[in-house]
Amino acid sequence: MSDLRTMARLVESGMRVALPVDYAGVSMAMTRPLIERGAGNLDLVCVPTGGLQVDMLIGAGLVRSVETSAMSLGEAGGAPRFNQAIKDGTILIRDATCPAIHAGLLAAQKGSPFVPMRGLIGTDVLKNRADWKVIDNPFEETADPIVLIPAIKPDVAIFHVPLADRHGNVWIGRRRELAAMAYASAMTLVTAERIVDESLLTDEITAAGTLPALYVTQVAEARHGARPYGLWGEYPADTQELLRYAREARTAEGFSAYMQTSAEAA
Amino acid sequence: MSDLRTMARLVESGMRVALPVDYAGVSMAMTRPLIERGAGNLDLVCVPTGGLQVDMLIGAGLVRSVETSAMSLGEAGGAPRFNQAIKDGTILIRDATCPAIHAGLLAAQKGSPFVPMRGLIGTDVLKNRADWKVIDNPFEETADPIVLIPAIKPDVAIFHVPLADRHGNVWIGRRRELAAMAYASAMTLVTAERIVDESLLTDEITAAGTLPALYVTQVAEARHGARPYGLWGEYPADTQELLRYAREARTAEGFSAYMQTSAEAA
Amino acid sequence: MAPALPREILICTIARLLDGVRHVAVGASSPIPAAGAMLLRALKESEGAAPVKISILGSVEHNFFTNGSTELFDCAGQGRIDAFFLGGGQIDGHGNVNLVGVGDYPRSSVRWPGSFGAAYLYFVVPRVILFREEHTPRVFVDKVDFISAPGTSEPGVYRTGGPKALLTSKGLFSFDKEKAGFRLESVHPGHDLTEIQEATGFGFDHDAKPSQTPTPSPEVLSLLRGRVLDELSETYPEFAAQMRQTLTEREPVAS
Amino acid sequence: MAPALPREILICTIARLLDGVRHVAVGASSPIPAAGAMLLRALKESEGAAPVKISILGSVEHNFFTNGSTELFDCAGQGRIDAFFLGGGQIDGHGNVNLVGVGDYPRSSVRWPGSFGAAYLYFVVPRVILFREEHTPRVFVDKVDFISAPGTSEPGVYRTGGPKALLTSKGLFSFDKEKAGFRLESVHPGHDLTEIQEATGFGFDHDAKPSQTPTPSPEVLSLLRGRVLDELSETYPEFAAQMRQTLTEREPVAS
Repeated sequence: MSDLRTMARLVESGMRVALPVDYAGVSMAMTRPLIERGAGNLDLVCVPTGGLQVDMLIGAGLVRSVETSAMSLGEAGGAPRFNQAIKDGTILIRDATCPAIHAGLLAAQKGSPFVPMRGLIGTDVLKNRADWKVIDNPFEETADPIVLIPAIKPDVAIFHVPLADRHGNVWIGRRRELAAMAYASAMTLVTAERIVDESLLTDEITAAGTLPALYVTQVAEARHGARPYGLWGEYPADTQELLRYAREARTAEGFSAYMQTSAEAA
Repeated sequence: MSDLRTMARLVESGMRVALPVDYAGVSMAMTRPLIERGAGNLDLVCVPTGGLQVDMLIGAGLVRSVETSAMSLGEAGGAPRFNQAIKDGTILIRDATCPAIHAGLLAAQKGSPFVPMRGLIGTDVLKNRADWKVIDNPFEETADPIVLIPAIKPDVAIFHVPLADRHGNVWIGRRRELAAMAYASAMTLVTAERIVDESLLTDEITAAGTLPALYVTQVAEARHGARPYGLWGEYPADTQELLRYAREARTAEGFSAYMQTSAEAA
Repeated sequence: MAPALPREILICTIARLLDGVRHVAVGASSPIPAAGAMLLRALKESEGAAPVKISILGSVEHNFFTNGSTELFDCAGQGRIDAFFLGGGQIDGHGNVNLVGVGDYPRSSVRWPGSFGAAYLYFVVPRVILFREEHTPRVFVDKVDFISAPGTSEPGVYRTGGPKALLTSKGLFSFDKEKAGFRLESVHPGHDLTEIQEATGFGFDHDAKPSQTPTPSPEVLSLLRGRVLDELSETYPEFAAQMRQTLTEREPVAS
Repeated sequence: MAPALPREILICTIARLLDGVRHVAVGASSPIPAAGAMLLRALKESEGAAPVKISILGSVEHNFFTNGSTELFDCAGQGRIDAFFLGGGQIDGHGNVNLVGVGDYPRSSVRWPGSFGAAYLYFVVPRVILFREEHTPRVFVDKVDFISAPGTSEPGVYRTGGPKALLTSKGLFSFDKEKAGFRLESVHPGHDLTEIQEATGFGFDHDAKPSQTPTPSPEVLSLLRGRVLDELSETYPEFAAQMRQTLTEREPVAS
C-alpha cells in the first residue's frame, strides 16, 4: 500500500493523465497531492467529461491541454478556471464527444492504432481535430465516409473506488470505464475507501466487478476520497461545497483563497 | 419466463447463431430442443471456439457453416462430426483466430462496420477470409498494413448462466464475452440454473456481473443446463461423458445411437 | 382540478412525441423529458400496451446499464435506443446544435460545457427531440457558431437518426429532413405566431393560423399529478417538490 | 535424490528460457510449460527478485482476468504479456506454425482443432516458446501445409513478438529472426545430433559438436519436486500425480 504523496510523485511533467467523470469515482483525494507535487504541462484526458478536479488542476497552472467531451460542475454550473483559461487561450482544448474518448481508449486497450466511429461527419468537433482521420469504409461499394479515432494511451490514470485488497485488486463495480482507463494507461493510481485483506478475486461475485492488480500500479487508502463528489453506493455529492467552489473560484484570487482555506480545513 | 421448446422456436432456418466456448456457459440444455425444432442451414459463430454443442448440431445436419478459432472436445480430443464434415466438405469452415471473433462482435457492439486488428498478415487464416480486408494504416507515414474485421451480427446468441431474475436480467460474472455476444446479437436466449425474484440490478455487487434484460429476449430455467460441460462456480465438466461421446460419435450411426440413448436417459 | 400548468403541457407533449418508442434515454438533469417518458410509460401500462423502457443517465437507481459510461453509446449504435433529448446553447433553422460556445472557437467568449455525446447520438438515435424552454433569438439563431451536431447530413453519410421535433416554452415544431428546416406545428396556450416569429432567429414553415398545442385530458393530468410525480420525485426531488408546490398554490384559485 | 527425469529437464529448460519475464500466459492443457513458469516463480521468490505473474488460461483458480476471454488478447496487445507457448501439428524451419490440418485446405485429410489465438499472439508476445515433445519428421516439416502463424514477417509489418526458441523431447533450438531459421543450442541427455537431424524435416544451424542441455542442480530439483509439484497438482492433478509416481518408481533404482 502507498500514500497519496508517494503516488503523486509518480506523476511527471508533460504526462498524459486520464481522469474519470464526476459520478464514476474521481480521486479528489489526489488533487492536492498532485498540486503540491507540481508536475506541470499535463495533458488531461477526461473520460469522457471533466469537472472539479480538472478545474482545480487548471487553476493551479498544471495543465497544458484538456481533451474532453464537456467540462462543468453539474448543478453548480460552469467550470470557472476552465472557462477563464479558454477565454485567455492559456490551455489547448481538444473538444471531443463522449464515445470518441471511449473509442480512443478502446483502441489502446486492443493494441490497435485506431478504431472507427460513426457520427461526427459534418461537425465542427471533427473539423477541429486534425489528429482524427476520415476514410472511405472499404466494406462498402459506394462512398461511405467514416471517422477513425487514434488510440489514446495515457501515461497515468487516476481514480477512486469503494474497495481494494492488499494484493492491489480494486473493485470498480459497473463503472467499467475505470477498467478501460487502466487497460489503456501505462500506470494506474487508485485511491480506495477501504482496503481489505482477502483477495477480491477469490469470490466470483466480487471478481466480476474487479480490476485485477495486473493493471494497478499503486493503491492508497483515502476515506471519502471522492468528496465533494459522491461515490456510488457510498455517499452523495456535497452540492453546497461545489456551489461554494463555483462562487469563489470565479477569479484567480478567489480560487487561491479557496484552495488555501480548504487546505487548512483538511 | 419461458421453456426450452418455446425458445427453440425462435431460431429459424438460415440464422447466424453465436455460441460460447466450453467453459464460459454453453447452454447444452438447448441442444436437443434445437435439434427437435430442426431449423437448418445455420451459420454458427463460435465465441471464440466450439465443442460438443457445435459438433451435435453438425451431426444433426443443421449447420451450413462454422466460423471458429478452433473445434475440439478438449481432453476428449477432436470433434468427430465436425472433422467428418470437413473431410466430406459438407460444411463451410470459416477459420478465424480468437481475437478476430471478439473483434467482429465488438464492431457490432459499437455499431461500427469493422474494427482493425494487428497480427494476421502473412497467415493462411487471412488468405482464406475474403470477407476481411487489409488497408494501410492511415496514421502512419510509411506502409503499415492492418487487417479490418467486419462486424459479426448474429441473429441469435444462446448461452447458459448460473443465475437470472424474473425481470430478465442474467448474471454472467466475469464471463463478459457473453455480454459481448448479446450486445452484438438481434436476439439472446438464455438458460439459467436458478431464477430468483429480486432484481440482480438492485445490489451494486451483483449488478457488476449482470447483463441487463434490455439485451435478453427470453430466459428459461434449466438445472445443470451446461452438462456434460461444467459451469463456473457451480459444477465441473463430466469428462467421462465427453469421452463417451467422442468414442461413439466417430460414425454417423454411432452419433445417432448416442443421441437416441441419451435422449431416452434424459 | 387545476388547469394544466405550462410545464404539464410540455410533459404531455413530450409523452405524445415519444409514442411508439420501446426505449428512451434521458439526461441526468432533464426532469421535464424524464416526466414525459414516465407519463408515456404509465399510459402504456394502463392500456396494457408493450412496456416503455427509460434509461436515466447518471442516476444510480434508474441505471440499468452495467458496462460503464460507454454502454449508452454502444446501445444507441446497436439501434436499441429509439429516442433521446438534446438541448443546445444555440439551435439554428437547419437543426444544427451548438453545445460548445459563442464566438470564435476555440477562444469562445461564452463557453458552454461541451458537446457530450451529441456528435454521435444525433446520428444514430431515430427520434431526437430538441428541447429548450428558453425561446429567444439568442438561442434560436440563424446559424450556430459551432456545430456540435448537424441537423442533416449529405447523402452517403451513415445516419439512422436525427431531429424529429423542437419543443420550447412557446410552441412545438416538427423537423423536415428533406427541406432541412422546421415547421411550427402548434402554439402553446397563451402564446401566438407573431410572438414566436419575433423570438426565433430563423425562418420556419407554418400555417396561416397555427393550431394550439392540445391540453391534457383530466385522466392524463391526474396520472401525471399522481403516479408520475411520485416516480419523478425519486430522481428529481427538487423539481417534483416545486411542481407540487405550484399545483397547491394554484388549486385554491382554480376551485 | 533420483536423477532428473527427461520431463524435469524440459521444465527446467523452460524456466531458463523464461528468465526475466514479468508475466507469462500458459494454455489450459500445458502442464510442462506451466511447471516451468511455476519453477521460475519459485526461484525468483527465493532470490527475492521481482515477482513473476502466471496466467493459466481456462483455469478458474489461476485466472486473474475479469473481462472475459478477450482479456488475454487485449493484455498481449497492450504489451503486458512477455511470454507464451505455442505447439503445432506442424512446425517448419522458418518458424511457421500449423494448427489447422494436413492436406488441401479446407478439406484437410487430418484436421486439428484450429489456430486459436496464434494468428495474433505470435505477432505481439515478445517471447514465444515453441514447445512440442514429439520430435518427428511429420511434426517438423520443411513447409507447413497451412500457416496459422508465420515465424517472421516482411519489413513494415507491425510485429513486436515472435518465436524465441523451440523445445522438443530431443533438444533445444534458438530462432534467428534475421535468417528466419533455427539453430540447435543443445541436445538433451540420451540423444545426439544425428538422431535429431533424422527426426527433423528441415535444416538447421548447429555446432559440429552441440553441447548437452544442462541438467538441474539438486537445489532446483528439490524445489521442483516439492513446492512446484504441489502448486502444479492444483491445476494439473493427473500430470502431477503421474510425475510423482514416476519419481517414486525411480527412487529405489537410483538409491
